Amino acid sequence: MLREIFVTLLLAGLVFCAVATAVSRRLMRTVIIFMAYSLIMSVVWLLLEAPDLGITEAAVGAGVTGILFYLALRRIHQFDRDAANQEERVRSDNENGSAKEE
Amino acid sequence: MFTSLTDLWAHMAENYIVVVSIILFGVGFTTLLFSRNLLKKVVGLNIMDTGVYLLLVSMGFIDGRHAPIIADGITDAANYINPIPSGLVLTGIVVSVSVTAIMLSLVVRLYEKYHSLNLDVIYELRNKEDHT
Amino acid sequence: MLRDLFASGFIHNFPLFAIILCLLCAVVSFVLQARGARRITYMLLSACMALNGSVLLHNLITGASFTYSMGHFPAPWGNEIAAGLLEPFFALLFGVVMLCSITAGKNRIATDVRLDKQHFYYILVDLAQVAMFALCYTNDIFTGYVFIEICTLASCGLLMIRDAGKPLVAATRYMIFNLIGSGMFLMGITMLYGVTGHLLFPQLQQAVAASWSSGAYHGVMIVSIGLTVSGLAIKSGLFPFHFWMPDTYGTATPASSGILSGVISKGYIFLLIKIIYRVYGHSVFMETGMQNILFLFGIAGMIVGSISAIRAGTITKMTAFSSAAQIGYIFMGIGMGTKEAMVAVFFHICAHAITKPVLFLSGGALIDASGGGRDFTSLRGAAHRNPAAGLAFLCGSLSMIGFPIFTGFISKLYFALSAFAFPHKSMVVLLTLAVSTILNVIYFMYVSVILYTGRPDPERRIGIGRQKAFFAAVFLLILVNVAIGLHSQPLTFLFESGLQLFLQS
Amino acid sequence: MRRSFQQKLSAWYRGKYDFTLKTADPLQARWKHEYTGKEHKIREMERRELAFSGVLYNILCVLFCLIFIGVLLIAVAFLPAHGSPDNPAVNEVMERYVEEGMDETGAVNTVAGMILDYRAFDTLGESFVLFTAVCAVTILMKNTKKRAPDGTPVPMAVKPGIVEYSKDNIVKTVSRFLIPFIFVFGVYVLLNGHLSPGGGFSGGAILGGALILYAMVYGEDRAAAVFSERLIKTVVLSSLSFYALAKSYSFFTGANHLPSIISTGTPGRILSAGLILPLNVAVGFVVCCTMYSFYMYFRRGRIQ
Repeated sequence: MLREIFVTLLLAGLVFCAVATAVSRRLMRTVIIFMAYSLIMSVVWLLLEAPDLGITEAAVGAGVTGILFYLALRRIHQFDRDAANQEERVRSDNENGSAKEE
Repeated sequence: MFTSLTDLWAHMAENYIVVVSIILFGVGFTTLLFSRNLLKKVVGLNIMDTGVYLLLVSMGFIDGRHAPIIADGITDAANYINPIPSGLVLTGIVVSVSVTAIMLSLVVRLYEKYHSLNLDVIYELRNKEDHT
Repeated sequence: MLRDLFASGFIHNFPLFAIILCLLCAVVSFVLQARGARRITYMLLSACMALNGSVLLHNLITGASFTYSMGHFPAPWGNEIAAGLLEPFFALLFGVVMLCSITAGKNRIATDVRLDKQHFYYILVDLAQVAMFALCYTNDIFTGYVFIEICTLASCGLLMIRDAGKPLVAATRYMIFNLIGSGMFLMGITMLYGVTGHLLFPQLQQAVAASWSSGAYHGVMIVSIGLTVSGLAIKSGLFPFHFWMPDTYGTATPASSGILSGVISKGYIFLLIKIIYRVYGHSVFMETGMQNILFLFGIAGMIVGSISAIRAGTITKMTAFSSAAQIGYIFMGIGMGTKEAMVAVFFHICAHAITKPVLFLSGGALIDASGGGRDFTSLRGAAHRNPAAGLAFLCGSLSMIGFPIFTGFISKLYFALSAFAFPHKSMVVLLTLAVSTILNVIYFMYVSVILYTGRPDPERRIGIGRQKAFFAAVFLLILVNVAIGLHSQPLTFLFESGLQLFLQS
Repeated sequence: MRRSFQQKLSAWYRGKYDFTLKTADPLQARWKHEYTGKEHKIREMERRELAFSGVLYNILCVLFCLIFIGVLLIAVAFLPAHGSPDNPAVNEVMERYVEEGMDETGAVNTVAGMILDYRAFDTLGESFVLFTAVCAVTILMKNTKKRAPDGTPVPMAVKPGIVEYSKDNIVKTVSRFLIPFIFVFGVYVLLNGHLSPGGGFSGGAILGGALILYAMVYGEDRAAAVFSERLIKTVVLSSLSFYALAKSYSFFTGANHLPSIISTGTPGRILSAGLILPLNVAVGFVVCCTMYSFYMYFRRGRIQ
């Protein structure tokens, strides 16, 4: 009986995380919720008597997919920061340029 | 097919894990279709796939039986669950990882070129690129 | 002596040899450079053509299909490959089309793809080839799903390998649609497995027939058939889901768009036909009424595809939309469901697989000849600048229209003949055939006229000398086209007896 | 400004507002007013057409989704009961896998036996799905644009990330202690694939994770010094070709009913279960190299 309650709780957690990733605004939050989602999923595999899947989902799903999402986000934020520095450099050149012209 | 709503409701309550897997499939499917952000589409794709895998594994599960690892010589099939779905889903999980890796590298390259994750903006920029 | 060589049992291993050879060549060219990888792919494709050809001859001589269990365990436990008459023929056809597309598109690949990534192009062609073989030969539905995934990833790779922004956008859109399709296909397989407990075609058919007659899981069966069929229809670009076609085929290198449109969408359709006939069984499929939906979408695809091809601004978009129209023909034939209609469908798959790469490759050459401009104004008089490509495009469009000496004519003829045998919807079929052919004529002839307008100025002519590979491959395809067009009896016999073998097993 | 729900709904109805995403794209504002005269008219016509198709697209999509999920829910409710022993899936196929699985394949873990012996063709296709993914990611992410005049690839400037782990002492000391244990655990999971849950894919992923942690903490250059691109290519080549050849041997002998020289050994011992152990090791190597090259290509565009 305890197992039934635990499975229902985990499934409710799964649905909550799925809806949370769909609705959450910031991308970093979506990625972290997705990592939690696949962690809960690997425990659900264990409860469904499929230990092979539990290990694989934990190592491949939560582990590597999570890292790939995080790296993709970091590369995207890095482009933003480069674009921001680029614009600052251009603006500062214009200012020195215009300062020199006056 | 279903005599009445209560009968349908009873069926749903009985195997609720299958209903949850369809809810996950639905959430992933709608995120994939509706969200304009490419990264959220990839997350939605993953959730959709895990929904299908949950449905497949729930079909192999049998109450009161253990994981299909032969324990101290008992090879009678009556106390082990069905190993086929877990074998298939193992393949499925690795397919999901490879697909996610490719989609994420596409997203990064698109952002590098068009500086936007919004699919509509990318289409407009591409059409603008056509006309110039 | 030759007869018993081809009738001996050893030929049963050839499908396995072809698949393992493709896998090994894909892995070996992972460490090679562009030139080595290209040579290995040429050798591999011709070897696989020889292997499939001998399997086809073997089955023609013995007149029976054979199943080949992969591993020590027989059917319901281990995987299995089945080869009748249709499977080796289409494997051979797909191999020929791929080989001709690569040789014809060789120099465009060299320019479009960066030098240090060109060996990846040939790896992806090997992987697409092995996916095609597995889709043709498989006798197990989950092996079909795994090799559909390889096919999707390889075709997405072939699409995005061109070093520009637009192929990336097209690849993303292509991947999203394809992954929705394979998600639905997997959901269909899951429900089917839940209801029947089997994964191999023969056992699945018995279980489906048994549970259908007992009416136990009627609703679940219908939904699983719907999911499987619509999943594969999305992937092959049937009417409501053909939006990704103009992007995909428009922006890729001509060789890749030739392979994608000619071979890969046909692989999905051939797997769909196998699933309809070998998993659900023809009678069960007819009872679900799914074939009417396919019929309607096929007809809608024919009309809408041709209309949007007329409205298309560039030559590549036009060819892509015409490919959506031809996919509509094929699904209309599957939707009709009679035996003659299926023969017409096989003919049309054959005709489209041979003609479409010719159109894309010659289109690409014409675009190069007119300085990269894809719209019709800059293509004016392009055929004078590159007469070989102009002639190839003309022959391709004549075959698509259904000009008598080409294969397109034979497939449209068989569609019309099968329409008469079709009980009450023959008028709809004939009307759509006529309207669609007229629309084809409008946009193909419009382009051909544009290509041949203007005076030929000799100094800008690109002779055949500079494009020997292109000329050889494209005109080999046209030769095959004309050969089948003029002498189609053996092929009809092959398709009819192949269909017979399909229904028996 | 907080827009009322009604405004958001009508914005979404016109296909302008994505209710899930608030981050405004910097480029959208700048791109709007760049069109002039005639081109503006074309843009306007196209935008109206897009708006109309946007509205149609939204309604159609919502309708299609609701119907699709509803039909699935109803159909799935009538699947065989979850967990009952007399489902159609519990048939002679499953019984043979469990009952004769141990003596036919020698694997105590029937799932591993099923994956690598009964239905080995799927798993062969499976590792080639991974191989295709490596090829596609290399095509996309390999950054060889900037080349020094003599052709050597100019290293993509590894910009300092938000958090630089190699300088963070806590992470460094903990991982110096942790990485060996992850490696040992990965090797254990890999080698015991046929005895306990685990096998090629999960073991390889754990080893890949350990490599990624090593690269993250000790810096990519030290990791690249150890795992050069040539090493990864040869490992992928040798393990995949070994996998394909070993499996084609067992397919060939099985189909032609020839006795295969591979014995299944006594179950329970580590060196039992015939080909399953070497195949697990080969798949483990492929998965480990794949995960590591995914990380390196995403992190800095090249392995070397």
